[in-house]
Amino acid sequence: MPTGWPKWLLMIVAGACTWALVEIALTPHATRASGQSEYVTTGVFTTAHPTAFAAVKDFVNMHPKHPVQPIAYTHTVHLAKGLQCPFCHVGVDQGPEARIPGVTVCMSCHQVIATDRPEIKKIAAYKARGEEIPWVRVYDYSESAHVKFNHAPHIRAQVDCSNCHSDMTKQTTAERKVDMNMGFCIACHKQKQVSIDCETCHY
Amino acid sequence: MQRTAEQIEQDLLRPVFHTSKKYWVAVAFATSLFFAGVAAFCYQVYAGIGVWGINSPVFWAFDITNFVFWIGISHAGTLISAILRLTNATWRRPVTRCAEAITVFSVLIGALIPLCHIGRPWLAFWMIPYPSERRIWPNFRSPLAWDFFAIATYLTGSTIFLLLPTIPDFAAIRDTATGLRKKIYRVLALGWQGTPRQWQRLETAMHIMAIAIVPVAVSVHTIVSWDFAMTPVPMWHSTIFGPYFVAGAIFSGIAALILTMAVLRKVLRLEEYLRRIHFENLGKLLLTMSLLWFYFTFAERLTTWYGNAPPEMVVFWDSIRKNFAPLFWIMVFCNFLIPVPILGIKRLRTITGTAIASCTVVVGMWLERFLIIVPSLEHKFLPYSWGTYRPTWVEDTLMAASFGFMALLYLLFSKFVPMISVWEMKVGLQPHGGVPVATAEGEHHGLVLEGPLPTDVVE
Amino acid sequence: MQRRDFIKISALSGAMATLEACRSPEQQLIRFVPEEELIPGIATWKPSVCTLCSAGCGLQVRVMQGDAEVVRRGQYGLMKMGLAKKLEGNPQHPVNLGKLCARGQAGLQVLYHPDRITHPIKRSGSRGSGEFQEITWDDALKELASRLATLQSSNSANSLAFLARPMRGQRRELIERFLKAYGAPPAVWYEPFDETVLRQANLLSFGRAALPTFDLRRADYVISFGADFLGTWNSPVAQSIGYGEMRQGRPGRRAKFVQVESRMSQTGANADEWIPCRPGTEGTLALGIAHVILSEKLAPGGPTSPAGSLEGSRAGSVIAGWSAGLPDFAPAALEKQTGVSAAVITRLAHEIAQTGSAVAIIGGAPLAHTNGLFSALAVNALESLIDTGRDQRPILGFMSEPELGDAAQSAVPLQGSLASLNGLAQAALLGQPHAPQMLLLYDANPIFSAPPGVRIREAIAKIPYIVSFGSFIDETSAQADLILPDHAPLESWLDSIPESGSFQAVANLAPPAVAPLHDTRAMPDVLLGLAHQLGGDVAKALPWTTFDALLRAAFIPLRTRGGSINKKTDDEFWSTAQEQGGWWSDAPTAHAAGAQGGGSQGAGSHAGSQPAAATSSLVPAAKHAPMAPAAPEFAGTPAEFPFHFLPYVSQAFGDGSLAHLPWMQELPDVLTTAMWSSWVEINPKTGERLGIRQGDLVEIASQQGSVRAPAVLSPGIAPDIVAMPVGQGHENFGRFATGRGANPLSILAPLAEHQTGSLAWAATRVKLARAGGPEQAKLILFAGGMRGFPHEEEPR
Amino acid sequence: MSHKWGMVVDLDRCTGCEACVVACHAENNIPTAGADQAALGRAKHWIRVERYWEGDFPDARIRFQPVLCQQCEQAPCEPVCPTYASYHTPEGLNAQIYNRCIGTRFCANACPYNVRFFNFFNPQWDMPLELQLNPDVSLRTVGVMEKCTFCTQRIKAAEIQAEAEKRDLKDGEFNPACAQSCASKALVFGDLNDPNSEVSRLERSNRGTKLLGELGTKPNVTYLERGTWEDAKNG
Repeated sequence: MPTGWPKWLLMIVAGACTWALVEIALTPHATRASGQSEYVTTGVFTTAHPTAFAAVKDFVNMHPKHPVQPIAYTHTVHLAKGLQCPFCHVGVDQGPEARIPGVTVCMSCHQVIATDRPEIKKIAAYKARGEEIPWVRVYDYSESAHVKFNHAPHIRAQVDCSNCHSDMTKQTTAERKVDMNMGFCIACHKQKQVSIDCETCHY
Repeated sequence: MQRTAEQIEQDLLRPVFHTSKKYWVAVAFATSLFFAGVAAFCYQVYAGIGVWGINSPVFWAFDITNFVFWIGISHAGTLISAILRLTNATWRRPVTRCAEAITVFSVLIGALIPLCHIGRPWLAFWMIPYPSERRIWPNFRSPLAWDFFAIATYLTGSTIFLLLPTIPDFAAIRDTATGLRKKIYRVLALGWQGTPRQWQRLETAMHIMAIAIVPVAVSVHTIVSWDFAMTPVPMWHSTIFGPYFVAGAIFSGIAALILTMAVLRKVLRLEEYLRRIHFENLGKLLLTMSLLWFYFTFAERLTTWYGNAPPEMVVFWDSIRKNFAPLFWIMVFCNFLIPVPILGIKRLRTITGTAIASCTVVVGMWLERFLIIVPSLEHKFLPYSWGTYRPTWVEDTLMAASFGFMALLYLLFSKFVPMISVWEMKVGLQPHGGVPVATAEGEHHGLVLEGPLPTDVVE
Repeated sequence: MQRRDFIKISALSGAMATLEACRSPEQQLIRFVPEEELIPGIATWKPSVCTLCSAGCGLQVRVMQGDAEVVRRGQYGLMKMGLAKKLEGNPQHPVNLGKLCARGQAGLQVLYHPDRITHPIKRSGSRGSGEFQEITWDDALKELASRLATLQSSNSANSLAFLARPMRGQRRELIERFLKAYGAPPAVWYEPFDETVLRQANLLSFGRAALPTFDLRRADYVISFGADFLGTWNSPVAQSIGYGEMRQGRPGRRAKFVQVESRMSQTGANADEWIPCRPGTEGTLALGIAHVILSEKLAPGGPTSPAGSLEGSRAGSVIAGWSAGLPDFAPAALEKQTGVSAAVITRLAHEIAQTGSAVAIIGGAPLAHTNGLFSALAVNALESLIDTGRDQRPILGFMSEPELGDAAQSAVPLQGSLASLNGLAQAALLGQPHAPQMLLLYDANPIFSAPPGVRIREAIAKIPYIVSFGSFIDETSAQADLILPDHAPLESWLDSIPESGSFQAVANLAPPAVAPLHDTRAMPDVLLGLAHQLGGDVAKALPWTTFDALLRAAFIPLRTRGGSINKKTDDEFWSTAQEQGGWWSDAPTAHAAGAQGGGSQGAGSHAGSQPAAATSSLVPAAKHAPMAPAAPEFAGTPAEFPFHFLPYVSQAFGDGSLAHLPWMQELPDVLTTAMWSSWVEINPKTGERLGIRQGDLVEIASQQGSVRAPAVLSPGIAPDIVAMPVGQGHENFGRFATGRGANPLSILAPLAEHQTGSLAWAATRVKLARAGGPEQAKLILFAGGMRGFPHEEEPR
Repeated sequence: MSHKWGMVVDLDRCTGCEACVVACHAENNIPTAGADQAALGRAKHWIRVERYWEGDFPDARIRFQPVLCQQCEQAPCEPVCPTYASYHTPEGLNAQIYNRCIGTRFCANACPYNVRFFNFFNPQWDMPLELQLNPDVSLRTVGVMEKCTFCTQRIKAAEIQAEAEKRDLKDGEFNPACAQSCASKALVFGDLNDPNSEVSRLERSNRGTKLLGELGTKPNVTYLERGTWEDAKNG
């Protein structure tokens, strides 16, 4: 800034900038459409991002690669025992979403199996309190992506789960191994010669 | 009484070396305007563009009006100076630079406005054709995409066109300046030594640019007009829009140029250099454009009226008789009824006279753009969906800021570059023409001043 | 800008909340184990019943899993639960055949309304101050029970009053039984736009005290006297379905539709011919048409039909001078009175006579004059004359009543609801020996909807203890001392008995579509609980512990009635009824219908397909002396109050009980396209005369008071009429309705229909004056232009 | 055989009841603008029932005309979009891809029917109203253009269902929310490529017209003019 600028001008400038910043920082917060994971309790529901920072993260497509889960669940073990994905993730072959299993599902087996393990005890405690396990979502689309993904048709088309969720038999709690950006989807759709019409997924 | 090269250099470089208190006040004012605009824009991004007055169905209003207005202004410079250079009009010398400066800055502002007006400015880069994993390119059928390329080209072109002839002046400053300033200008001067070879190169380059910039300028405003003409909106969907807009643009451009010159003349005390003849000649040009503008407007309205298509007639009557009648008739006064007599009668075609005329024209041309956009959008085909428009403080602020930004850029520019091309003025001094370093080559490069200065310049 | 500011503020606090949330959203709220395991993303459809008006349409609720903030075990938390996402008509339902009106679909917002009362509350401030404090259900019920007990023991049980909106079904049954057993007087059923007059008229003309059902799909000519049967009157969805068919459902056969009214309603807007007529003279006009038909012996449906003959028409016999051919009703004589030219009357008569199956309908404003019953009887007489039922049965008929068990539905009283409300008010005001000591409020809001003359506000203020079961704070429940919020309809067991809209007998039934969102309890369960606590006769009269048990007891007998459910065991029947959304009898066959309709008798004796139900309300016609024509009376002198005031049921808000729903607020009015505001419709000429422009603020004053609202100049209204929609002008009804617009009911004169004592809401006279410019009025219209139908291509 | 979705609006059946309007709001998560915004002309109704007065008292008449996106084959809104957010799907719909929209609003200006709506703010619902939101339809954010989609989510659902059951779509198997709720059957939706579908049968009616047909937008929505009693009597 050249010398000789009057003080009051500098103040105006500084004021304007800071005000703008504050305004952006306070962008109306958001919750997700019901049926989705993140949920914040406030008086008003908007489609905007919670904070400017969240907006930026979304803009540059940043996601937690390996979120910490309340229960140290191990896919490795369960899959090794021959469990199939739909056993816990009910609905994956019927509709758009796959259910993330809750205490009832877990306890249906662990009533009797390995009840002495600390993690299982945690689950039992949840059940005792009549609470659900607060799993953290791993794979999710940002609100502004406007993507409508439907599991069922993909499974009918023999797309293996590992294509998008990588090999779960090698994971304990799920990790975001695959970066599900539009290029990822398009590449597969092109290769399988299925529709790459925008409205197939975006509506 | 003629001035010597030394005096010229001294006069014209003075602003670069000496800064008055007034100057800082002006800068302060312009800056505060500009930052008010920045603040307003931040607020708009935070709250949503709904803080504007736009609504359904009036989705464009002040924003696009200003966009067209500034792009229009930009046609002053480049076009004028390019044509004057090509036609070798000798009186152009003191005029060209401030004209070219206007161009660059107003294009810059014009290009910024669409970025502010879109709903999601942070995604504006999707207009740029770049390969991505999405495998989507911009839609090259869209006039907005055309706009993007046309304006980008125009901006680069006019910038080069502005900077080329300043090189020798940078060199001149470099030679007189000291310390940091010297360092800076050494860089800017690009090692200009004024060798015949360099002069020749400069000449050729300027010729090429002068020739190249004209079609670009014409195409830019034609494309801007197509933003409207390509859509089935009453009174937009017209074949006359291309030339109509170009003419209007040059019209407003010249007016802006005259105004700027009048201001510079007073502020930088250039009475000796910006003389009556310049205003008189530009005034004549302005007069021509005014008549041309009237012709186009008349033709456009007459065809609409004769065509008598119901949806168009709604807009037609609304703009000349109903809600927008006041604005419309103010526009006619500002663009035609006031300037024509002033510029037509020689006695009135004084510096003040032309300045006044230019003032009204600038206002009138802004109104013209507004009256093209809003009445049509308010009255599209289904009467049920008609609407109205009122601007909000945010839009007003942004508009004021665009003028503030223009002033700011101009002020800063005038601080770093002599607003009148020093070396070209010197060229004007040569009794038998030729460049400062006397060389025969000069003759072949049209740098030579044929004959002595016009009497009224000398007197 | 308040709304945006509000958002700003909440945005601010929200941003704070989110900052913590960003660390780990899951720690924000505990998550409950779901009560039912739904597959995410897959929608299930559950049956339900629309309770927003009396039509009783069947619903299908689209239920999907989602996260909701709920109260369980007195603790707030997140739960994955079934959420209602959309309401659609039940395709099997005989009344609405899978269709649903705008209001019905907005029922969703009643469930999720941000201003719902989420838990029982007790008045903490002075009455009406709106200060309440939270209270547990146990405490609330204990308090109420003890008060009821003391009231009973101090043998002033008959000073318990129950005020509710009229309904047909087991809720009504439950309430009446409770009161009877408790020893209290019968409940007061109040709504401003009740249909008592029409029921009375139909009883006299056709022997059925019920609303008529029209088989419009077979009609060739429809003449309607003020009945907004496509918009808000009777069973709009069923009637709209029929309307569509009568217009374009039969290739080469398109019915003509004539609407007679003084202000163009949505229905009138669809008429082929719209005939404005003086308020209150509709009946006279009808008899004028009848006169022409009778005198010129134009026998509709061909000379063979005896319907043209004078004797035999029961409906006619209740009109004085009918058998003489209505000598006093020569068209020429009616011109001045009705404002309809003799030529038109004669032409209408001839047109009607030409066509085969014609029907005359009356409803709405014509019944809301002091001579409403006469008008109704007159139109009924015309109806019976022209509705020959060329094919099978007449167009006009009556729905049969399902014979529910034990708790059989009681006949709707033929006392105008204004009269009964008046009784309550007077008792309270005069402090009579049995003045109400305790008032139970259910779904009625008389302070908003009763004319000021009733002084219900003062009356309620005098009642020592008021309990409301409402889900929302409205003008009346704001006066309550204790509020025990009911479930939203979609959260509760529902049942109702449609009165019209089909020729089948229908008994609606639906289990809760979704689990309760808030800490609320179903009103019937609360009453049953109270009965249990009170013990004695009350407990004996209501042996059931839950409402669904009561419903089951009532529905089981239907199993043997055939109809839509054919099951061996009661359990099967009960579960099927829940899946179907109720029980309905088989559609009447042409033959059966013919018998029922008694074609040759005109509409003489339409009755249900079950004789028992039909005869239940039959009274001998002869008993009633023929009715002499009566001229309408109005409150206010023409000199002082030059305009007739016509409030009308709002397209969006009904009688105002739906004004709190944002979807309804933003629904552009059908004729004026006004949103979020109320308005006054006046004729452009009148506006010109009084210097009132579109959007100006005008003041309407009657003897009772005055209201202000923006003016809408409408060509569809007579110059001497001022019309205003009911619904806005709530002083206390949630964030979306409070303080919005003006309430026309607040300036009505407490005039009643002479014979039945129901509110004559169209009998008030007013004066009109400009009170300000558009800036004060704030009229919000969706439409930019109102003229100039866009040019279209020539039909191919 | 690929589909070409179209609709027929029978102006003789339409009663102007506006059930379609509310149905659309409920199905497509259309936020209510609120009084202030509505006053500014920002109320969103993907389908609206236009009504026009004709004549004066006592001969005043009203004409109702439901207007929704006409899904033009030569849609003015499509070529003008610089980012392909507004484009033509293989099934003949004018799709609006929200996440690709940068909000130039050019399409809305180009649309002669004014059936495109802009999100001037981030839509908001006072809790718990948001629980009614349809998870099959995305929530449009600020600065994005939106419009009638013929309830494309229902089309997709039906197509996926049919694909799962290895069969073709049946006519009338599903309907957009507006047609589904229309009591008088004024709105009829279907596949115009199927000559036997009800919609193509009605489209061939001699009462058929196109709204602003002279603009050459080739709408896939056809309007059936009102009939008269006299016509019907004369057969």
